[in-house]
Amino acid sequence: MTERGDMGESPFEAPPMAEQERMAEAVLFASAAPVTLKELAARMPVGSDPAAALALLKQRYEGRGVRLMKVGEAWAMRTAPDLGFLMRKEETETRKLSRAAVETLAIIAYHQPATRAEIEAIRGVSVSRGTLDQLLEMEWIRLGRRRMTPGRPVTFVVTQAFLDHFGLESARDLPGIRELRAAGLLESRPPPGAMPGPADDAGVGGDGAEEAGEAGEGDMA
Amino acid sequence: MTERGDMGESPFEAPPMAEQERMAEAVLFASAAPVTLKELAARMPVGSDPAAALALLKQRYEGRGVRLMKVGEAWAMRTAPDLGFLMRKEETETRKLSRAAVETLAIIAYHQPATRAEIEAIRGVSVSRGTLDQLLEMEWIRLGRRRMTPGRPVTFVVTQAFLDHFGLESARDLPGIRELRAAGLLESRPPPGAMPGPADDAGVGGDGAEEAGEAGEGDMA
Amino acid sequence: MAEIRTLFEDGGSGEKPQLAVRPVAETLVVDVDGFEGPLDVLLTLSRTQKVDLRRISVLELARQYLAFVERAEAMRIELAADYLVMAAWLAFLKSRLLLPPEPDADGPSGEALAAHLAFQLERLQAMRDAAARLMARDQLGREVFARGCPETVTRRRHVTHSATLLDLMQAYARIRTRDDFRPLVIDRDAVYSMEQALDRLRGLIAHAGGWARLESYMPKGLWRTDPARRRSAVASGFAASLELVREGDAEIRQSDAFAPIEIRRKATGDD
Repeated sequence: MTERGDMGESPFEAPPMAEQERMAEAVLFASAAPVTLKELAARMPVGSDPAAALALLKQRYEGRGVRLMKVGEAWAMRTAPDLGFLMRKEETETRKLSRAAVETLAIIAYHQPATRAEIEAIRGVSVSRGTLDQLLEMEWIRLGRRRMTPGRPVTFVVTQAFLDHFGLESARDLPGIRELRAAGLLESRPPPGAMPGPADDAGVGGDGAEEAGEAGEGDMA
Repeated sequence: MTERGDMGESPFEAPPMAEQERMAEAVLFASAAPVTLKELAARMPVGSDPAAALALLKQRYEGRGVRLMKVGEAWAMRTAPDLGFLMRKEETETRKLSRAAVETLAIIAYHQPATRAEIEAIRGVSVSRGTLDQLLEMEWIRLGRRRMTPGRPVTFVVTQAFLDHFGLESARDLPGIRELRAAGLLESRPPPGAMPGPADDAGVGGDGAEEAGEAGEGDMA
Repeated sequence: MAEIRTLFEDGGSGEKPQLAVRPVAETLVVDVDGFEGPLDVLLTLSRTQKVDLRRISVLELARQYLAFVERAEAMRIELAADYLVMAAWLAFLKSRLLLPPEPDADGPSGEALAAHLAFQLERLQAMRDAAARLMARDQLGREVFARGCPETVTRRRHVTHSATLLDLMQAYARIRTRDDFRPLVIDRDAVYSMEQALDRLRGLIAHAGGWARLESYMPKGLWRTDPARRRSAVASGFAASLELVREGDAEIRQSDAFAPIEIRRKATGDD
């Protein structure tokens, strides 16, 4: 096991075993790659017994946060596998919700219960499945009752989690169009063409409130 | 992989001290750069006492081939300096610093925070832009706070990488700094009257510096 | 300040003297490019006195420095300005130290100036010694080593999406005002399609009794006020009315050229 034979007779006396252990420890620590017995022997003073030093070292690190491991024909120090969780950094990254998702969410909040077709009609573009899935997964929207119209489409409503996140008591607390305008969030020019949706005074979140008066005039058809 | 739940009954109960020591050991061992207490605390389970774990760890590695060292506000595992000869293979090519750079570095370390004018007053020559650039690039110095004197000059201080490189716990542990201070050689003394210097107003920014005059006048031939 | 070296192109020996074995006095001129400023020259000159820097003879030092400058001038070596400034200052200091102080002389005494110069030299020497001690320390990567194969910390990323109430309100306001943002939509704002007109007309005349002007069934809002839209609405409305007649659902009439077109549901028709 030892390679002492390779060294031949030495005029120097090998350092004490405890010292050899320290040496092996330092070499393994500083080495970028696992170290073979041969490499270790080449670095340690003539007459050293790297195998014995490693055996001592292995024993010393038993049960510690770091251990001496054999990697193929070489040796390396590695963190104990049960502490692997320390080597992971959990990072929570907060990203802005996409524009499509925010708009879809806004429409559902203001018009709930809203069908997909309604959302698309208001946004003027089709709503991707992914957007709704994301909002469902975030638990900001959930499925409401089916609309009693041909095809019985599903409706979407906002959840309690949504209200909690946005600090709302209910969806009715969302500022109306007039307030949005007063707050400078809406331009004062009238929308091109009458648009479906709750007018200033239209209750938010009615149950499929009558918006029929204007339906068919705008994009909703 | 062990998750936090295995550590104790409650997720808020810190693991036993021996376990915390293992964790600190693993984290420090795995990192080439010094790890701050704060980083360590962030990685260890809630309620852990990284400082206490490090104290235990430092004791454990006393006299070993690898040591736990304090570097500024951080901690790092480093090989014992007496074993450096074994690691010749790992030796990194360090850039030769010019005499001007070495002197400038020493002046910043011993006088920090030091302004450029102060460095020039001590060396009696102007500091070339390249010298400071080199030290900044090596990350051995960095910009400190501006001096609250006319012109609000920038100051330079040494970094954690500097401390790490020279095995210093803090700038207070610089060799001979106490003696130099006791001898008054780290004080900034404005010259009496006009003295030639690299800059006209290379006045050494004063924290209540005394006039000279106490240096043996009788010795003047 | 200009590089000292460039000022001594003709006098430089090409070799930089070692700090420890730098020749003094006699060979100063040829090796002057190895010096870092007048303070460095003074510090080197002071070594000839072989005394503690605190006990140095500044007067003697001043003499040596002035001799050094004279030599440089004799050899037509152009000295950097600060060497000359130092020479002038030392000449002044020399006179102050040699002559008895004038009773009404203002400014610091020769002794105070000399003391400060001695302090500067001592401080520079102290910093040089400190630098040497610093560089003699065990250095990372030379005597002391860091972990050779650091384990990388894997980062696990959790992405949380978030939006503020303001985002929500702005998004809604944006939709309601139909501002510039209309992604991937073919802009047909100004086009009132035949299908739209048909739907509208069909729905409306079903409830209407008698003859009514076709324009009265036109959509409201901008479809009436905006010329481009109005044109489209009129055209589509007329085409739709013809279509309804063709289908047998409506009748239209016009009393005269350019007179209003009237439309009504065909009494017999049902839908």
